[in-house]
Amino acid sequence: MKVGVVTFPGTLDDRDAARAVTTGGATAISLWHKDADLKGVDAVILPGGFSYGDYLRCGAISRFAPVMEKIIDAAKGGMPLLGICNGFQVLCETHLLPGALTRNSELHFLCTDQKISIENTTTAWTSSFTQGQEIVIPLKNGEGAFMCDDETLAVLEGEGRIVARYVGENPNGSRNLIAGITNERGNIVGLMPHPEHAINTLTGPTADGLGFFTSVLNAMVK
Amino acid sequence: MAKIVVDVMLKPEILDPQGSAVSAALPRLGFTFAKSVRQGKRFEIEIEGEPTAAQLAEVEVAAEKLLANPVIETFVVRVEK
Amino acid sequence: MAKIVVDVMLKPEILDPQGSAVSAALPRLGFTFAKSVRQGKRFEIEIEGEPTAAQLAEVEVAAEKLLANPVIETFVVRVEK
Amino acid sequence: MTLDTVTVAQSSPDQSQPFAELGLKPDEYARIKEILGRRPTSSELAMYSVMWSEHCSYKSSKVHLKQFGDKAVKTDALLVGIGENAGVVDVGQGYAVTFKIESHNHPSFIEPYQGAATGVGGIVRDILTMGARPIAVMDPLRFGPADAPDTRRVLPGIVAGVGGYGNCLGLANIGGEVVFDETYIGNPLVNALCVGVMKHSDIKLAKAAGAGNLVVLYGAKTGGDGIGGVSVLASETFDTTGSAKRPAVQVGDPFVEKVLIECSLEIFAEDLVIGIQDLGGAGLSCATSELASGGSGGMKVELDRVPLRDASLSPEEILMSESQERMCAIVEPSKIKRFLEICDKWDVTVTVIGEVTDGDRLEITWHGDLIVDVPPRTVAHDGPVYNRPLAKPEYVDRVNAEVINVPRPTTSDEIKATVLKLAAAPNLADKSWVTSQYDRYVQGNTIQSQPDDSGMVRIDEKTHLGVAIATDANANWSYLNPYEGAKLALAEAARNIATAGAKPLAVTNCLNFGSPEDPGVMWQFAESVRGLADGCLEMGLPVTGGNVSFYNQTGSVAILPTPVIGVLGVIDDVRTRTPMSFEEAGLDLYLLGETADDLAGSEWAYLHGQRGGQSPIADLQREMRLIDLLVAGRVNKVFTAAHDLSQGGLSASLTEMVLRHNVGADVTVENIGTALMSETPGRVIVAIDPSQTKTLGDLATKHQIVLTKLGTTGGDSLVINGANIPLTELRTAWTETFPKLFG
Ligand SMILES: Nc1ncnc2c1ncn2[C@@H]1O[C@H](COP(=O)(O)OP(=O)(O)O)[C@@H](O)[C@H]1O
Ligand SMILES: [Mg+2]
Repeated sequence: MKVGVVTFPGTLDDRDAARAVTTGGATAISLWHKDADLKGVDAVILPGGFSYGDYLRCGAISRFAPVMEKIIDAAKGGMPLLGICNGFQVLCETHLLPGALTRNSELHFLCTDQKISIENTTTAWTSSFTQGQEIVIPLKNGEGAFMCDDETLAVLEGEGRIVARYVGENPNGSRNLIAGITNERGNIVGLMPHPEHAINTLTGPTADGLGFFTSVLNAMVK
Repeated sequence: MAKIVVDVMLKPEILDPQGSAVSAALPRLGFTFAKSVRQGKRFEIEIEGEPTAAQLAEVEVAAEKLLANPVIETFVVRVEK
Repeated sequence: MAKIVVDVMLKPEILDPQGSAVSAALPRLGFTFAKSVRQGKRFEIEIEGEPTAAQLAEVEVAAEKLLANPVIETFVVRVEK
Repeated sequence: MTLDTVTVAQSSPDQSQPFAELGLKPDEYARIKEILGRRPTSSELAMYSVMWSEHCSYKSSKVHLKQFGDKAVKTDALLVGIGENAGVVDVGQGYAVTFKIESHNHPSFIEPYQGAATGVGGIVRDILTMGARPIAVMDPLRFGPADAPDTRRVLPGIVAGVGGYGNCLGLANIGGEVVFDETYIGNPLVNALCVGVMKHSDIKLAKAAGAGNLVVLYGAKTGGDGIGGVSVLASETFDTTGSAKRPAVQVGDPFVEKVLIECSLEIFAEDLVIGIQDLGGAGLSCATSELASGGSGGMKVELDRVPLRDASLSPEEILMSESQERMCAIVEPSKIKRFLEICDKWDVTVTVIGEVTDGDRLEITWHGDLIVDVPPRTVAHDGPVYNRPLAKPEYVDRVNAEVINVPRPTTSDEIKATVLKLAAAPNLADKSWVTSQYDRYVQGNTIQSQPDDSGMVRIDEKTHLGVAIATDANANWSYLNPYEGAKLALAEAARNIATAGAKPLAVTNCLNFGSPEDPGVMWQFAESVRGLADGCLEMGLPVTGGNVSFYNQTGSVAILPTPVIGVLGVIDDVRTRTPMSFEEAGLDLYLLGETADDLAGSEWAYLHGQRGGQSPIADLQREMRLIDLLVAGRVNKVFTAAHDLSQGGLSASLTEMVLRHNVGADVTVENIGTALMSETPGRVIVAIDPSQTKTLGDLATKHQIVLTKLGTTGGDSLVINGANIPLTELRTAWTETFPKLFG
């Protein structure tokens, strides 16, 4: 299985995402933001970082990259798509996922080992977990507070589209402790914390993040 | 040469931690005038010559598409002397 | 209830990375109206009743002290209807 | 205003020039005239003034820094030594590592966020310039008292700036320091370290060779940033009420720098440059004159080709501008096409501004008129050298004679109160309010970061080769005895590497001092350099580079002498490192090294307003035996954990160890009134499985290090001589200090 990892100018965690893909058992294919095709990949990851410096709004400029057009089409067709951190922000800017990510309530960048619970194990990226499983992976961002209107929140909650929630104190002011959400079909997931930085205990706090990258092996394009 | 200004503010129902931080800091510094503070963005766009109606319409489109995120923000376009 | 607005912009000689990024992005999206873009902050301050001259003077002081960084920024205080 | 060309200068020899305002002394100005055989043009004057400033020419420090060369140890590990943008060290397996510290103190006081941010940006470009991929940063910081109002302005801004820039570049922050002292109140210290890695064959140097090769400027456009900043800020006593000079605030654009890094690495990978130089202090003046003097010939530059952000800039200002995120490369004509393509791929602005000539002059034109015609070496390397007067300050003997008089705990209650007071002291308290604003995970190779003794990064994912770095300074000891203080800082940094089991390999430094025109400060400086050079010679560690920052004072009060020493070590397999703490109960705790009554300059004395007494004398032979022991113990898997003792002594180190994984300890020590807070150097706490007892004893005997059993691990308290300190209480004391101070 081939998983594309997109690099925008200013992307930082692309190598890490590729390493996690490989560790998970798939082949990582690097995609450049100006690419006009997806090189035959079966799934795509939009990794973390500061694409375009996070200027204007995080993800606001990257969403218009040429490669995004193809990704949006493929994802609408069911291709598994994971946005991590800055990638999640891009997904919200493209409106593939509802809501937006705004400034952390404490107003500074926060890097911490964060406990989250997996609340939906039916998505393309979370099938390796058990319902309610608590894991610890790094959270590191300045704008990670998930915001949306009450109606959208009710829909997300009602349809079980909250993929992961922060456990314990709210680290950034996210509504309903939301750490990650999915679309109706479950192929697109946006996640604020970084599973790719938790694939072994040598370089990460745990190996808990690996589940996201093994899950996608089971998800076929429908 | 003229200046078009786009003001972008968070929608009233969206939490504004930056505005709240300013609100909280003002009285600590002895300033008591503010009932509430919201913080937004201001874009100053310099254009060649006087702005036409068509141009202003284009700025509206650009604001909707790029400068503001309609999910959480509202914006106003105006010409400034 | 009235609204006092404080517009804060980087001084013209100071580099504005955000404005430059927006400037560069606009033509990529087909918008060609902008000669240059600068990005600043806008504070909307709600006060009780109509603003007095004394209040506006106080806002000036607060802007100088807290809302703007006079080393690199300038600001304008005005009342908005 | 008419352009001051070389022709104009020749025909108006007596025109008065503002050399003094630019920071040049009358004899320096006379020397420039002598070199040129005429008065300089205003552009030449601009170049000489910035390049001959203290910051760029090291005119006050050069005579002392020579010792790093004279006393240097012979080592094959040093691939590039002092003089280039950064030193390069062989770490094995074909890898080379480059690392360096630089200061950005004065700009960070004026504008904390941007000052700190551009400090990080500058050191990262130095590392990139050597041909290396920057992989991690560290930030040794010093502030005024933690509760001073100005510290509340300066510290959050500086921390946000370090994080804002470093995080956006994708560089893991793997350590630093946060230290508070009154003397830094009007003059915080922002030192930034960057480390980069490359293959031996990738090393790049700053030289412009080969007539006809092109001079290429790429990166950000040039603006009015920090014009005059170098000469004004670094040459004259820092004075906020001074004349209305150009604003010296440079604003960084980390996104542009990130793109510049990736673009440059791609250019290096295709071997497209002959020489390269980043634009830092003194901007184009520095880059062109250094590149030209590094090569064999001369250089011609058409200054009007430089892309400008502000079209009103004069040629003098363009030459002096310190706009960030710019690089200057020397490229063969046959390779320029590919060079431009790569810049285009990354949307990086690039311009050919000149070419290398076979002459021996640096010639710069402005729309065809010659405005600079100088021998490049005279600008870059032949600046003035001062042997400034130095004199041991009056205070030294006086404070050395003082007797420390501090409370000495004996009862359980006193022991507990002492431990809690030290844990909560701003200099020793939990720094995660700071470090949680830094990305420590990016690039996926961070093995150790805060709160470990050293930062450690893996540089090869297959072989697990890694490097460790620690920075240390003990300004209190340097104040009492700058010679020993520098040696002790070196020893501490080396020990902080060795506790993890890495072997110290090379040294960098950032020497932060007051005004060199004060003979007492100059003496502190000279003694510190002598101490560091002697120490490095004795320990067999080469100094690969560093930075000097003078004029760190508020009015007439100089900062404490603050030589920040960085030591780099290598570890062949990061998986085998010794962690700083234990996760299980039932381990035995031992102290390696002896404890004396060393309270002079200690945190405990500082907390009681005492700054007198004699600093310890460094015993580097013993430090080296201890390091060998720690490395051997790591290789033979003797230790479960090892943690160094420094500020706050045994009390602080035990606090850090038990809180790391929330596993307590029960220890008993003799002479508690000294042992708890003494800061005798050369000590480490180790945790071992009881089965390792004999091996540890044999190691200690072999390396002649005194070994004392302290106790055992376990429980949910730290128990010292029967005084029970619940971990919850200890953690509260340790963690609440920063949030309380800074929100
Ligand atoms: N400014 C900083 N940036 C990053 N890490 C820091 C900073 N200040 C302190 N640290 C980290 O916090 C830990 C404790 O600091 P410190 O007590 O100064 O260490 P040590 O006593 O070993 O020199 C170390 O890991 C250090 O690297
Ligand atoms: Mg230490």
